[in-house]
Amino acid sequence: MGPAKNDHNAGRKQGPMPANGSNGTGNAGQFDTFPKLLIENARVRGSRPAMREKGLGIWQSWTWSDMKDEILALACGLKELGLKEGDKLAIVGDNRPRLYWSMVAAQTIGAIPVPVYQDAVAEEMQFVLEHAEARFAIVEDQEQVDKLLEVKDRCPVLEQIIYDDPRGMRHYEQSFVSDFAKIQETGRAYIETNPSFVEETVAKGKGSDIAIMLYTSGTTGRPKGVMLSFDNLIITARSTCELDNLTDHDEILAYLPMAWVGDNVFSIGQAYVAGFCVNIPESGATVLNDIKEIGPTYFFAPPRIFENLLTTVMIRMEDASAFKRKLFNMFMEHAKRVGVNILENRSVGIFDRLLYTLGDWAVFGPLRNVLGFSKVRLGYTAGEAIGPEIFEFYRSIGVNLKQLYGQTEASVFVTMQPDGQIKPDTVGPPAPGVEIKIADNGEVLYRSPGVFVAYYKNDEATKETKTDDGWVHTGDAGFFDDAGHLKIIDRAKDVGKLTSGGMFAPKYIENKLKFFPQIKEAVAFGHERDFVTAFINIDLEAVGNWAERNHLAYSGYADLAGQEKVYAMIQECVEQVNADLSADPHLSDSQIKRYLILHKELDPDDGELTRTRKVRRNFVAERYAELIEALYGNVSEHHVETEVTFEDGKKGVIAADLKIRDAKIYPKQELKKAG
Amino acid sequence: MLFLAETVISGLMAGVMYALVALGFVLIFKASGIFNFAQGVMCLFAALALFDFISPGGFMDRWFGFYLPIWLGVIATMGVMIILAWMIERFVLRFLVNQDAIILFMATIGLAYFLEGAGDIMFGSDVKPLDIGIPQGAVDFLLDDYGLYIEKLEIVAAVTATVLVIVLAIFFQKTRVGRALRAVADDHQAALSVGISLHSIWVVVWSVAGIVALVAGIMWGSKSGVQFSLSLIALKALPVLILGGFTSVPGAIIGGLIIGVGEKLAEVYVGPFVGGAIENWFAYVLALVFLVFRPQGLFGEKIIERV
Amino acid sequence: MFYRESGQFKTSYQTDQAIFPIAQDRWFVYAILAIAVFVVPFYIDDYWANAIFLPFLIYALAAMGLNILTGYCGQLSLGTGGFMAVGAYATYKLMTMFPEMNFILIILLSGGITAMVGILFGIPSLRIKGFYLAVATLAAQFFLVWLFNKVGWFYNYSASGQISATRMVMFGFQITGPEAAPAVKYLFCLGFVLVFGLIAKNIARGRIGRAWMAIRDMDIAAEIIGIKPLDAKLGAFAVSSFYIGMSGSLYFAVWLGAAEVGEAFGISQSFLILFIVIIGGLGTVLGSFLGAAFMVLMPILLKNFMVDGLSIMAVTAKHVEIMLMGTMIIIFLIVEPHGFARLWQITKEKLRLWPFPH
Amino acid sequence: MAQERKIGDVILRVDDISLSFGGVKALSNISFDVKEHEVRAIIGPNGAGKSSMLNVINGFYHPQEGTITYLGNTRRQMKPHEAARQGIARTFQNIALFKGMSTLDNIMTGRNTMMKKGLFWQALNLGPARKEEMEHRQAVERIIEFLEIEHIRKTPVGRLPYGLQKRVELGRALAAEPSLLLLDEPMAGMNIEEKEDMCRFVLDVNDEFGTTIVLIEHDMGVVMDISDRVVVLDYGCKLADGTPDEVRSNKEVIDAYLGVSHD
Repeated sequence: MGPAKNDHNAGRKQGPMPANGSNGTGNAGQFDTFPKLLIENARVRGSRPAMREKGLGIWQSWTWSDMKDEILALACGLKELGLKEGDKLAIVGDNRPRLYWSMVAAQTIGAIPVPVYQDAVAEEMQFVLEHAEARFAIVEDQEQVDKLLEVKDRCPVLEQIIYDDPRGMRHYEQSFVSDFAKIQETGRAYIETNPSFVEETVAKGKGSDIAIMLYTSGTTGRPKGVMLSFDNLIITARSTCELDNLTDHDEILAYLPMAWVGDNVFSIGQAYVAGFCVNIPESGATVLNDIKEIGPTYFFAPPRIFENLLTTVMIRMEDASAFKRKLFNMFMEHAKRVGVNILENRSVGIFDRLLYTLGDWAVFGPLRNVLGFSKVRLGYTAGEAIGPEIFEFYRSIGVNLKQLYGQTEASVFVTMQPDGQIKPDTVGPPAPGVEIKIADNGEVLYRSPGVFVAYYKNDEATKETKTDDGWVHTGDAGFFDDAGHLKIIDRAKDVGKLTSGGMFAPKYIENKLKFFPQIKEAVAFGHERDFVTAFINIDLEAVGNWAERNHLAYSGYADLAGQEKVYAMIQECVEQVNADLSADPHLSDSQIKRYLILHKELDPDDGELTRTRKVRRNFVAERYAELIEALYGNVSEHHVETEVTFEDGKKGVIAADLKIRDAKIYPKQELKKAG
Repeated sequence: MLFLAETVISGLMAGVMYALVALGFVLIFKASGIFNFAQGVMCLFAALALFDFISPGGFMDRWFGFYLPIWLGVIATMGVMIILAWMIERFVLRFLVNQDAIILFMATIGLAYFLEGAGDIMFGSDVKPLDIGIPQGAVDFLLDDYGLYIEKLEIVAAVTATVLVIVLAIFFQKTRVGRALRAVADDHQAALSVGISLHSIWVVVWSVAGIVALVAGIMWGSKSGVQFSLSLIALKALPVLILGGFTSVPGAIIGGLIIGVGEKLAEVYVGPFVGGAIENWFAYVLALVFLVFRPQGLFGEKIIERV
Repeated sequence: MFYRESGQFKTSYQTDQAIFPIAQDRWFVYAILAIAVFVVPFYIDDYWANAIFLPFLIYALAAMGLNILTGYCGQLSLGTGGFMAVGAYATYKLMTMFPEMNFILIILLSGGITAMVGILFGIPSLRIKGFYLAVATLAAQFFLVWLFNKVGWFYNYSASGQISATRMVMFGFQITGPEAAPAVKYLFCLGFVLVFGLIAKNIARGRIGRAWMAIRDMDIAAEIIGIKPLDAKLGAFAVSSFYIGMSGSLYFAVWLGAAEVGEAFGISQSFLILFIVIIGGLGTVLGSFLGAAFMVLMPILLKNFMVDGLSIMAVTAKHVEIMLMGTMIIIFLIVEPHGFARLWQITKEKLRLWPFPH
Repeated sequence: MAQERKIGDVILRVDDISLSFGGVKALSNISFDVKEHEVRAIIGPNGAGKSSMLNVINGFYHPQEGTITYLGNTRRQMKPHEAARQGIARTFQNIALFKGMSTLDNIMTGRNTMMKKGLFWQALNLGPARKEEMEHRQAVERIIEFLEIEHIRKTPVGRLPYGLQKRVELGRALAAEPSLLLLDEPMAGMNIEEKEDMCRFVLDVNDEFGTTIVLIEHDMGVVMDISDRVVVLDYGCKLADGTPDEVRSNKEVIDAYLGVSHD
């Protein structure tokens, strides 16, 4: 892959851009920190909204100049309270304007914000606070204050706790617990008496300073503190804003955790660079409604959310009248045929275009409206593979959904799909300024201006991840397709080899299976085996609905999973996956030869899934070793008894005779098209 | 003095007529909480039907070439009123169970329109003299001996009303259906739970009201002919209701008498000073003044409000 | 289906509490207003004005008045005809006593006078409720009609007992009298209805409207949270009568030109307005318009259908019409007891959720 | 006025209150006091006259004998709306919400007494009236947030489940910013979770706004947990008065009430 030279900025104008419809504030050299961008935004577009939050029934709004005042007041207040350059400020809570302000306020006086996942239990929080040596913490509410008070004794560095929401805080008499508003008051007073302070302190900041520390929840071991500089964030934000043409008229919804790098890059990085407005929902429970109200133009969500939304759409349509359902199905069918082409401005017959317009009026438009996607100009998804059907669904109804691939260590963007180059099964070409290479073992490496400075207090890990000449190991295996798009197939360490020498990427296969709504979980085996086999969990809701509609009686999951008709349905899915795999020269060896439908749902309570519902592959392999043997033997049925934990914590045993099926294997397609 | 007595007596007699109409209201309101505005039109409708059954040149005569004797005509009209009650329940009330009182009230106004239009179409809108053999003219011996002019018709009406009230009282107190009716009035749920169908209760009560309307219709029809204005006597019955209370049978009777007498006295003694024709509104004002002092009416129970 | 609400967020209570918070609704209303103001006047003729538009507007105004009392404050009134008569006679007296007086002022004063009368007849509402009150309001109906019939001063002792509107001119346009252009009459009434429609909505959604609704929904609780029943109820009678008085004034002066009290303001008028309110939807301003449209158009359509379509004799047709009216009302109450406004609301909800069913 | 009062001052005193309906005695010679910022419970078996007592305090019933001293003014009776204007708000045993109105409008009615702008400004919805409306809306929104009922803001209350209706009713009472809040069985008919929520709200109200609370409650656990002092009524007479512990150990109370409720 041709390393993209970082020459995007060469032709840029100097100085601030016009306020309306502009993307970007100033040039990189001049505005190289967020506090500088903040002041510049307040100057250029002071009366445009910078942030909104649903509160007290309406969208409370702050313009850029309001936000500047708030942030600077807080910065000075923190300074007065004793926060110094280089100190760490922990930030704990749901998305709240004041917590976002806290980040930039800390940066203003040279301190480093450390956002922490708000749902972390006290012990996890203690580790991060201790490791980061946070002296101050700004938290959302009483709940978080209590959590911090619980661990405070074990975090000797932690001196001050500041809370945003005063409810229930009346009786906290500790001198080190203070109200956010009070801190701002002292800050305002300080600005009165030291009017030049702000200018001086902001001017002191430079692009190479550490802007933020984000703790990655690494799958193994303790979390690592990723240090990102202003340059990392701002250069990345600037080039991506330019690529997608983000302007100060865009609107986003900030609802993903503040401690996640993506939220930081979208809601602070790109928002400050492009000058657009960040909207914050009333609460986690109201996000769907709030999306609808705000109608964001730029929207990010993990595939899971898109998938859930689609499921709700389908379920709600089930209840619609026959006429509406017919209309819906007819137009959706049509959208499937031509929708994506229309979205991508490819040539489409006049009649098809007309029919699509009609569909847009009757179905797609209203659908986008009720989902809150009417105004989405730019939608991104990332984090996992998204089902091609789901992806195509949104694109066909006119939502410009795209994929990107990113990491905390890269300030998010490694690859991203530019308009007009969208494929459901790749994550796109390298993002602007990013170079990518594939190691011999298939691992993807990249180098970019966004690459992190180092892990905090963890040189060893830094060395392991980042080479001396700046290449970062992603830990993911992938390859480039003919069009130069990166295709991620699995964690590099999970990719195995079949005895035939072919590549075995379990996650890739499992994902392909899981894209079928009938399949909830799948676990594939094949490393150092002759062929690939799989465990499958059906989706009780989807298959249950289907069973009810087809008058299929069943008594529970195990019963339903063992039914012949269900097997027949799953057989089709598996063979479809095989057909897909056969088309890919890298992966055609790993078609699924035998599979079984598990008699129980994989469950975090039994340790089979992580709490975030990821399969713990090794644990499953151990626990069901006898089943794996059966898959590689030549029996067609196997009796199994499994101990399970019920919801109330009691234990029990489930026994079943599992059927094992063979699936059709498709002939390998030769590499004809390549080259 | 004699004139006063005559006025009072004629007022009492008119009051009896009001009471008859008010009775129909009370029956329905008591059993179903429906303020039946169509009661007046029902009187008209019943009278029209009766006329057509028994008169030469009436509906029966024109279509079938014969007409019924009076007693058969009355029975046939009763049948018509029962069928009407059944139809009202079947096609109107059944669909309006549990609706707000005002909706039911509006529905009865709709019903009044319907009956009025239907009556006109079927029976024609000209004034029809109804004669079922009730003696007309003054009661001779009173006129001769005391110089009192009292219509025989009014005596008959008074007697009829008395009998009707007694019959109704017995019906409500002694019969199973009557007790059921009272149960419904007190508590729909309770009535349903003892196995009485609300539908049949409503049919019964509307039938009874229909028959009461027939009686009232006969009286008014004999007095002043069957004509559209008959339906307006319903409006006369309303102040009676305020006075007597919407749910009290004796209240309807006594209220009717008070209104009848009051109205006549006012017309005779006050009317000339203010231009006359005060009958139309005097009853209302009387009732209104009364209400301000006793909001629950003559026989209503004192309301203790709870929260 | 037509709604694209996504992105219509509210950043202030003012926009959140707007009468039409959804942009599509606003456009729809603007479109209707534009047609009403800029298109209708150019095509309207005497028939359309007198048979459809004037009755529609005037009844809508009266219905708003009754809706305030019955729909918002829960006080059932059957005296609307009588209050309209007060408005009409007040106008007549003002017109003839002060020929130079501004016509708009006359109408407003007539409303004011009706409001006073309304308060007077509203006093029983402090003691009695429900149908007792309804019957009590009939006293107003009968008394007022009798009064205007009997006391010669009210109709200037004219031989016929009728009142007839004098010629009124505003801004150079003649508004009353047979020579007045239909478009002018129409626009004059439209102006009143729009202004007072807006005012009704404003009152209804503010403190006073809430006090009324509180009294309507549970008067005891309303008093316990500090609402004075006297103020609320008599206030509702006053405002309601003000509207009804103005409509009576327009009814007599602009639409009919001349009126005889028993005929024009009888009890059937009271019922007609009540029907409009109920069929339109209790407690909604919109319902007053929808109900008025329905009650004005239905007889015309029925009549046209029967006389022209089925060639039924006009007399019989009148009876059939009455019967059908009754039937339609019953059917309507059965199908949608909450009136057109609710029907409208349900349709709107469906369209907002489209393509989903709920 | 509120600033002058101190925690522990007597805010309300009832002396020798007797009330009867047509010869039936509902209350006889009841006296007790309520102090600033306390949670005062009235308990007793059904028909003990608890609700009647509240009705007397807020002027809905007029006692035949005795006086009520509220904020230093002694009187026998007053109109309910006067009581409301003097800062007495209440909720009802059987929910008395305005069914045809939304949650927001219901709570807004609680502020009616504080809104001053007349018909004229309201009709025009301009200037002062609009400003006033917005200010009160904001105050009401704070209550909505406080009671965590944001999601039902615009729902007609008739459609809400029972527990939420109770909460809205509390909101309506709070909207008046009362100095004395009377709660008539605020937790009746609730499940445990709803009860816990309601307890939390009652205590929060007492704590955050410093509101004095008089409540009637059947659930003894709740009463003992949240109240500072308890009055026990039985057949219209006062049986005991004191802290929860004192009341709990009172022999008469055990016989009359606690014993009964435990069978």
